[in-house]
Amino acid sequence: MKLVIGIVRPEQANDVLESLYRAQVRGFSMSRVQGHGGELEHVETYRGTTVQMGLSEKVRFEIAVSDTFVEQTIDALCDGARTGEVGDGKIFVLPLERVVRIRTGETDRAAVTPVDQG
Amino acid sequence: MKLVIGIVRPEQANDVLESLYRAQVRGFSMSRVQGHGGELEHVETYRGTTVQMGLSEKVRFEIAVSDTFVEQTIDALCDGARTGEVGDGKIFVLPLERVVRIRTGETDRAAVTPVDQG
Amino acid sequence: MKLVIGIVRPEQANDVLESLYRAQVRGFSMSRVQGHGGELEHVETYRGTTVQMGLSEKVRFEIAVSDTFVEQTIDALCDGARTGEVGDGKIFVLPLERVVRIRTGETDRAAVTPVDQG
Amino acid sequence: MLSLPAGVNAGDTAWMLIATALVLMMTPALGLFYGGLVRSKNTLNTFMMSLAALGIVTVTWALIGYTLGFAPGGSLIGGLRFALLRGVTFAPRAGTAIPHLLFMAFEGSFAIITAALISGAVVERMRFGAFMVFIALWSVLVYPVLAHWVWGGGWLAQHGVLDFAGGVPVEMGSGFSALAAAIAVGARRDYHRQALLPHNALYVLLGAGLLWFGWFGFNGGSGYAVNQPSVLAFVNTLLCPACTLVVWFVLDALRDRRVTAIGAATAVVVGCVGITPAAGYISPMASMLLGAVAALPSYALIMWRPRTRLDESLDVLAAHGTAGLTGMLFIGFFAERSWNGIGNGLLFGHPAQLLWQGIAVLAGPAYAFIGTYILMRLVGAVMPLRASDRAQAVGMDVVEHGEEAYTTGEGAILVVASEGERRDRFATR
Amino acid sequence: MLSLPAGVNAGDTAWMLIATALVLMMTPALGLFYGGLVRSKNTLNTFMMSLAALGIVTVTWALIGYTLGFAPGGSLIGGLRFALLRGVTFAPRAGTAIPHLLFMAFEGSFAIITAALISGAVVERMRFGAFMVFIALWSVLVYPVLAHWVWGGGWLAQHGVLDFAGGVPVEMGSGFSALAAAIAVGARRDYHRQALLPHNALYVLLGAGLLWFGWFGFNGGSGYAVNQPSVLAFVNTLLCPACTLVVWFVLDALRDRRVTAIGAATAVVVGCVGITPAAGYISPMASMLLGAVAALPSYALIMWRPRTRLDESLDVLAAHGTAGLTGMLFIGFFAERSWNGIGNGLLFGHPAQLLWQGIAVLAGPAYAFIGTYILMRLVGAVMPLRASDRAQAVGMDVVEHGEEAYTTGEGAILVVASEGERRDRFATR
Amino acid sequence: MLSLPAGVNAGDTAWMLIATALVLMMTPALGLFYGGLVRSKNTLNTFMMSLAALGIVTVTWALIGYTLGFAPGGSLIGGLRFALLRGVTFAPRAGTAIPHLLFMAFEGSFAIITAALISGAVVERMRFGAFMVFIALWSVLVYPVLAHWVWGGGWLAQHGVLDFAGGVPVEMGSGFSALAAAIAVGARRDYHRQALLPHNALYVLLGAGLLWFGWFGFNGGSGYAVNQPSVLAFVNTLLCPACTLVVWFVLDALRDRRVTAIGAATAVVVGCVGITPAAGYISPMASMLLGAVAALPSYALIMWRPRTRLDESLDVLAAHGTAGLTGMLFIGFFAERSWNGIGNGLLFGHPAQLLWQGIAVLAGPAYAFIGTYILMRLVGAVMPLRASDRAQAVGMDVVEHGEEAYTTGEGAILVVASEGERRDRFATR
Ligand SMILES: Nc1ncnc2c1ncn2[C@@H]1O[C@H](COP(=O)(O)OP(=O)(O)O)[C@@H](O)[C@H]1O
Ligand SMILES: Nc1ncnc2c1ncn2[C@@H]1O[C@H](COP(=O)(O)OP(=O)(O)O)[C@@H](O)[C@H]1O
Ligand SMILES: Nc1ncnc2c1ncn2[C@@H]1O[C@H](COP(=O)(O)OP(=O)(O)O)[C@@H](O)[C@H]1O
Repeated sequence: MKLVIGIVRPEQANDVLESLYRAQVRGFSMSRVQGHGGELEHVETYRGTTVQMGLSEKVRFEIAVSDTFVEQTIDALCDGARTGEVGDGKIFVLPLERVVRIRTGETDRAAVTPVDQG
Repeated sequence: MKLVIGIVRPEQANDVLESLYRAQVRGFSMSRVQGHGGELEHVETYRGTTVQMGLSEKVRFEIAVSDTFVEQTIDALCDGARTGEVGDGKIFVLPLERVVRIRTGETDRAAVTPVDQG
Repeated sequence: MKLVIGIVRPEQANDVLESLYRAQVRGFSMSRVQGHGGELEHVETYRGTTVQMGLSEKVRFEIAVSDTFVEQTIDALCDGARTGEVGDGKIFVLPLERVVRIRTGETDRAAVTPVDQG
Repeated sequence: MLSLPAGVNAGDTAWMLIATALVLMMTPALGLFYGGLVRSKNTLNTFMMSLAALGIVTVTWALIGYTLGFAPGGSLIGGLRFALLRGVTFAPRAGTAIPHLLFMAFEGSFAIITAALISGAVVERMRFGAFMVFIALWSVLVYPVLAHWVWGGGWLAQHGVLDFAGGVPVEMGSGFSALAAAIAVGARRDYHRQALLPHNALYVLLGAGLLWFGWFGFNGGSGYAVNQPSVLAFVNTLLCPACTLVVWFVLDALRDRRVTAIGAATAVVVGCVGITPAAGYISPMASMLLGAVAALPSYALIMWRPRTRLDESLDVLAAHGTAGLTGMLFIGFFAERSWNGIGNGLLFGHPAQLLWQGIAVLAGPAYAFIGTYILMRLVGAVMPLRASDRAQAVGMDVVEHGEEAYTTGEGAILVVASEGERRDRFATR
Repeated sequence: MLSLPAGVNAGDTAWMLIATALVLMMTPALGLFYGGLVRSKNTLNTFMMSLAALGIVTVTWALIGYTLGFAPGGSLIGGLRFALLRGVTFAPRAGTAIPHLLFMAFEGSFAIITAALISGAVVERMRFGAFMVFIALWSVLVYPVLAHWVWGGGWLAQHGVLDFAGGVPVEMGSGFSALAAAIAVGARRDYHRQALLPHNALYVLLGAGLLWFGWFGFNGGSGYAVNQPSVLAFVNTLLCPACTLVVWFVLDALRDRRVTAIGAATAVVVGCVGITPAAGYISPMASMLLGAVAALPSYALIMWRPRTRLDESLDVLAAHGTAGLTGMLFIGFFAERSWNGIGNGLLFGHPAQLLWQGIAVLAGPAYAFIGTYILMRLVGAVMPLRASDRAQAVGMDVVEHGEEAYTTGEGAILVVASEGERRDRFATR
Repeated sequence: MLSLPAGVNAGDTAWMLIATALVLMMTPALGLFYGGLVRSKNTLNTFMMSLAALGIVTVTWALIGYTLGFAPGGSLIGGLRFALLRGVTFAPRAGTAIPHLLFMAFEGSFAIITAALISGAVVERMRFGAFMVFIALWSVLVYPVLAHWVWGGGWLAQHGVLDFAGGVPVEMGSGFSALAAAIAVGARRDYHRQALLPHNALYVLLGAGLLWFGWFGFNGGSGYAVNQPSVLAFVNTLLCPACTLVVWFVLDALRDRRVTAIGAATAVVVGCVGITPAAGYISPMASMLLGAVAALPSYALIMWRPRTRLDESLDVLAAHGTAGLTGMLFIGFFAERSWNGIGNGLLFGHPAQLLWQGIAVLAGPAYAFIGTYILMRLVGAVMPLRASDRAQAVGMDVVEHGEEAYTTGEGAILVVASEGERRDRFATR
């Protein structure tokens, strides 16, 4: 199993959500981060203080998937997040030893498949 | 050593903190995330705009532990976080190659054991 | 490749940013977390409710680097973050299997080297 | 025909217009104050309780509340002569030189904020529908009675009880009703299990600032005119809370060597409450003393209450009930005819005043407490008063209003129901 | 020499001073209200549109707007006698007992907020420079014309159209201008693609509370005096929105079994708008009815509009245009001479009033819509009206103002240009 | 006995009541304005400095400050006749037709906000206790002296210096005291090492809006009556800041092709400050010119100061000192007897006025600067003025007040000390 981390533009977040959904990725966690990379820095001025903003807002997805799902998860992330301009973000794939579903104590594959209530 | 990531309900956060404390887990980091899984989505309305909220607030724990501590950390997380309803959250265990305590430069086991000032 | 996670004091964040920059680390993501460790807890009072604040504000860096870069990244983090008092934070090094640059689809080494627009 | 009828004074009316507006502004200010004191998942619900008071109590007041409080009637309650605002027009309200219509609105603004104040006792768990029903009833059955007693010619007024701007109906009325409401509704799920902290102390500070601003109309307008009592009340509304603030700083510093912001905001309210009944009756120097004195019981109660099982969440009893009581009794000692033109307190040779002030601080709270408790039980018999534990965990904003105070819009899926097209998940292209 | 000239009444002037201040406070309050309704990346830009109106429209008003609206002239537009405030001094404005200078300022405060209101239609995408040029022109070419028609002796006034505090120029003026502006500028990039939610509903609630507070000056001051219409207008400004609020609660509950906070804030505005034209003309009970009635079309429009392709983002048309229209027509039915001293509506035997109110609600919107549309096209011919999709994605605050509403300062590199020394990246020692 | 004594005018008194309330509201508004300009970890502390001024300065003012400023005395300082408010009652204050008590409160509200303004120079590092001691002394030893010079019959008044609403005591008084305070306290630990950015620009904008609102009472009330100067001052308080705002937009656009929100909020304050001394003395058109002119030096100073080593953190000198100075000198040129009934400036044939205005803008700042510097050194001799670097890093809110502005309650362990039971860590069941 792998933990896939995707860092994307906030304005693409909803597109990513949608493409994850289309790719049958049904469980993930998301948070706001600030990223630094090759992007042009914008200048801000507050009264006499001028600053260059070295960080841009990004959204970070954290997705535990079974090994067979890795490719399509990566594709889904790229699909939703790509605009073609510098700053689109990165995907990291980490080895994942174990997953536990807190509610039931199930582990691994079973734990990453959500029940469907909706 | 392992990095244990626990994603739990915000309203259980304090219970989790307590059960971690009881389990002698004395170092961790915590942040707010938004999660998607099997939970029922609630509907919100802002003037004429009705939306289904596909994400729920969660709290994410990140805990570096030595290998012998993994089980009791997982148990503590489950203990504090379980309500039995869909949405209780997940635990991920990742391999961790190295830990450094910034203050002293100590690594690994020594680095994850906090000094006691209190 | 490795994923280096550094947890530091917020008031040191800008020093860390600078020392990362000096160390030629040009890509990373950053977020706010709350940490618990050996730090003294401060007491807060809101009307008649007195609480001990078990968590301190921290800033979390997440940096994907190629193996040869790990040492200097750790050094840079320590350099910028160390004050010598309890609470300076931790560094975690995780194995990283794969990196993808969303914009181009490049992977691994190529993906962690930012283009320079500035 | 357009100018005001004989007996109406333009200067008085101008001042009462703005004073009324100021008091009406206090209810949203209270929403902000309370909204900052609760957790972020309940902040809209908390503000909405104040806004609901503005809507609902205005309506009940115009229909029936005003007449029960202020129409000629018995010594316990007013008659029905002004029901549906019949006869409430431009002619001066008896005893004043302002239009009856304006007098009604000014008094209405007091009823509104008093109802809103009670919400502080039950935030973060009382169901919104039940709260609305409760304040509708309360504004008809409790507030007008108290107002009648002191201002509408009721028994306390007949015995010369002095209450300038609402020690009995507004301050003790809300404070002791809050106590009853907290008991009837019960504690929050997490009370004593977790620290329930203010999510935005800036709102609390700004709210307190705006409340103080409004209080100049509240007390300053309670002379119904531009006259000596108004000017005195106005200036005392500056001096008294300032002293409370300074004494609160000292108390905080003695306790913990630090002064708190939430404490300071609370002190402003306590000081304003303390001077409310006494504003037009005591000298400026006495009002400064009152400010200092009023801090003590409220401070003590605020420190002690959270250690009890009583989850009177935002301490309405301490901030309003106790401080209002202190102010009422203080009149009994310090009322000074040379300042107020009406009567003296014990220190100036008239001990009977203190006696009757003492009776008022027993009778008012008793009625407020019992009336509120009965009403809450009645409402509770018809519909649940409390949100479920699950709902409290999720938060009242989402559960009761289907909204969040602070949203980013991420993960929100547009539902466009009526056009038959249900948006695909998360986004559309 | 310092006291006011003959014919000026001190009580009236005192009231008009504070009423003017209250109305001026409404524009920042609107900035807060609108600023909460947009996403956090656009909130400064949204507030700035209101602040820009305070700057720009004040200047255009003093230079030329006031004279076009209120100097003697034709039946379509005023003359130039008061251009650059010539002759606008302490002597009473004709028909009032307040200084002409103060009258000018009071009317100016109306022009300012009306211009600011239009911004609600174009937030989150209109370029700031273009908006500033637009409101400069609009405040000269559209608003004064509408004001002249009903208050400056124009054709609607000549035919006895009743509009107490701005149904035509302010409410329908802003509402239908907003419609035209939204059409001219086009929808936001993300409209119908994503949920565009209010980033801070507390700001919205507090903003609504402050707007209501200001509205007491807005309507209460529109009698230009402390007289019967002022008192009536003032009290109706309490009663009517309270009823709107209650009815809105009911409508929300019928739709979804929950009442919403954004809805309640909207209801306050709708109720205040509804009573605006009618405030001094109808009885208190009629104003309560109006509050209930006015809720319906606005509620319906607010629910329906987001399903259309029209991105009139903050529903200025529904909250102001529609509710103002309802109020204008309501006068035609419920105006009551025994309350207003001027004229009756259809229900009291004067059907012609309804006819002319009907003409006003056609003519006013038509001029506002067409005038705005033409002006927008003109401005658009000279400079782009819309920010690029990329700029909208980044947010108007950064792109148009080089600022963020909420910053932590992390990652901000000091640039100390002038001393030649460019700070090393991220920090310095 | 209840009505006002002979010589007191009801209309004047009504207006002065509300004007006083408006000025008192400005201090919390300033807390919001300043609170938004600092980092989130210092925002409560910043607001608390304003609130402390409301508490402390009110008390010192009543006890001793007022008499030193306004009792008959020498040409440098007033006497003690009104100490402890002796003899300050309902009878009209000499030279006015309002009760002496109200006059005292109105002037007190000026002293309060002036003290609060100085905090802008020392936020984010001055210890709270030291600040409280400082303003207590400052409000007795500095402010009353400056007030006496221009309004209490002191030497500047004797020489005909014109200062309508506080160019010398309030604006230059705070601005140059701020300069001295910043020098005495020293720069923030992170000054020039990091970007210290406003954490909530919305608070800044709303704060500026509320300040402007309050300023209508500040300037409009400084005629102590409803008279020509009041009306003129009121209208100029609209026109002048509007022009400053527009010019600031232009300056911003010239510098960076974008206009900033923090800049706009600053411009509002600068414009209000600029007109403060001149409000009742110059024509409306001159006030528009003043608005434009006053923008320039303040803008330049605000751009330049952060490049120096002087950490006068929130630019009180530029916003108040400089703009107040500009306004004072402007009177020397543009005072116009046909508008103010008192005197002319150089352009209208009276060059001596300019001379004395020039002397005032030297003497006032000199006294404020020196007095403040000495007081700060004295306080600093008794207790440390600055928080340690560690405390600054953690934030003044936690260190000085034991609170955070924005909390979630997570990780907060309830301490229930008094009942002997110390809660187990983090939670309880
Ligand atoms: N080495 C890295 N480690 C962690 N996050 C990174 C790294 N490099 C880039 N990122 C994240 O990806 C975002 C986009 O990277 P950037 O280099 O700007 O653009 P691109 O990927 O299009 O070349 C950054 O803002 C940052 O959040
Ligand atoms: N595959 C996953 N990867 C990362 N986080 C997940 C994953 N699945 C679930 N989560 C997190 O766990 C939370 C709870 O999951 P959910 O499926 O709703 O409930 P349960 O675990 O009780 O079945 C989610 O809101 C999300 O934050
Ligand atoms: N085992 C751990 N797992 C994850 N984060 C930790 C762990 N131990 C400490 N931390 C993080 O590091 C921070 C500093 O740790 P602490 O023990 O207080 O100080 P020090 O590292 O100087 O001994 C904590 O606040 C927490 O955020």
